[in-house]
Amino acid sequence: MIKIVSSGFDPFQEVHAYQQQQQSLAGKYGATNLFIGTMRDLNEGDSVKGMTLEHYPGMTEKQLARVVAKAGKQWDFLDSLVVHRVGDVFPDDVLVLVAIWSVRRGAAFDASRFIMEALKSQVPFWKKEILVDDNSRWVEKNTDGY
Amino acid sequence: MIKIVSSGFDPFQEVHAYQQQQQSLAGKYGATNLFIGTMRDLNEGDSVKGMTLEHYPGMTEKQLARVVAKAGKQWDFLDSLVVHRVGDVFPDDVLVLVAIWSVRRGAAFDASRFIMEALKSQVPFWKKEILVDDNSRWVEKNTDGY
Amino acid sequence: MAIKVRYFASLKENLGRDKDSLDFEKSISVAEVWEQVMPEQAIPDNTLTAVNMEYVTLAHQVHDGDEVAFFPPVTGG
Amino acid sequence: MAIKVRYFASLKENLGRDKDSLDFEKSISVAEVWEQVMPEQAIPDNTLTAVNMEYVTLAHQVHDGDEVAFFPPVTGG
Repeated sequence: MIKIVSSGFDPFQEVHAYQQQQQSLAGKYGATNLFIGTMRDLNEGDSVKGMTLEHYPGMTEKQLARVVAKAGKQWDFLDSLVVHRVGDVFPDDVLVLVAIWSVRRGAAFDASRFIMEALKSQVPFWKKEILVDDNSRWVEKNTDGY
Repeated sequence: MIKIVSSGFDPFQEVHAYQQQQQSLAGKYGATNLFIGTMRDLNEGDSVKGMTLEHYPGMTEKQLARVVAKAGKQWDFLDSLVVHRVGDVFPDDVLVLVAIWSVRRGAAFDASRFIMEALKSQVPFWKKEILVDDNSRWVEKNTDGY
Repeated sequence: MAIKVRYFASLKENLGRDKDSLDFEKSISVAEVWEQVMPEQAIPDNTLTAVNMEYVTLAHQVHDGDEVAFFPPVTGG
Repeated sequence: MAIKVRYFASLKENLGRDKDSLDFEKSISVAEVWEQVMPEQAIPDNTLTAVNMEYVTLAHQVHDGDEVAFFPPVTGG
């Protein structure tokens, strides 16, 4: 499942609730990998007090679905959940959650990481940081995560 | 933190509670990776109805601490939590949780995976499966997760 | 033929608007769409281009009813 | 000199006991510990050996008060 949310969410509750709901998973998965991206209060040496996450509605969902489908062709997993926050966020807010359920651990690690990297380079979200002096700046580029 | 537990645990509650408690983490971590190992109801083609997890008390904790310390020398992370179940378990029970908090995502993925692989090859836990016909068998060897 | 053109993030801010409408007679490329809506400036380096929410190159031909988008490198996650 | 010897998992089940105590006069190796406690059978392939909860090789010398452990490949996680 793919969700774009405009208010705060608890990644652990999301995963727990989703897992409970997917009754066909019970007893079948041996591995779950979660990646959670959280807003820090410091970036590139500057204190950051808030951020706005812009996205391209429609294209975001379409590209996320493509990324998850690509992962599904490369690795054998049973289910996935991707949740991404948009709108105004503050330090310690969760920005993104990727969860993968699989039979064996390798696929869960690999698919989760692949989805995060692809999301960061291909899915139309943009971050604008608000610094403590109220100046704001666009984040120009995501770094490579490998 | 490293914990060996002899009764069921909810990995999401564990991580949430630990994270709340580590107040120095707030605003500082951008990445969290969780790996959760769960008991399946099928292994090597046979239906499994239960399992006993034996361990070597004392050595388990010592070797787990060493594994986490090794990961800490190779990757820069802020905190970690490892919880491993022992005793009698049933399908859908969580067996192991590894959680890593870091500034950047690469370290969280790498350290979490390293700890899982090292745990599975170096830390003295043993699994004995109880099949549906009540026969039991020791799991002989963990597979490589890469 | 009519198309919608959309801008996002820093590009939208720099241009001072988030969309344009464009009418044209023969099929044109995404690069030509930019030249029409933004004749006064070259397309910034690293600009990403999409048509109907799929990534395309600047050479991609645009058709009636298409939604063309220009935006800077993405920074989600 | 006195040491404790411990067995785990399938090895424990196959031997039918989980520990032994051993007294000896001069320093001996882990391999010799096995020979003393289990003279009737060779050490199974893949057996892991620890002294005082640290992995050691069969050549490791054992000292008074040590805890020596023999066990099969680990299968946790």
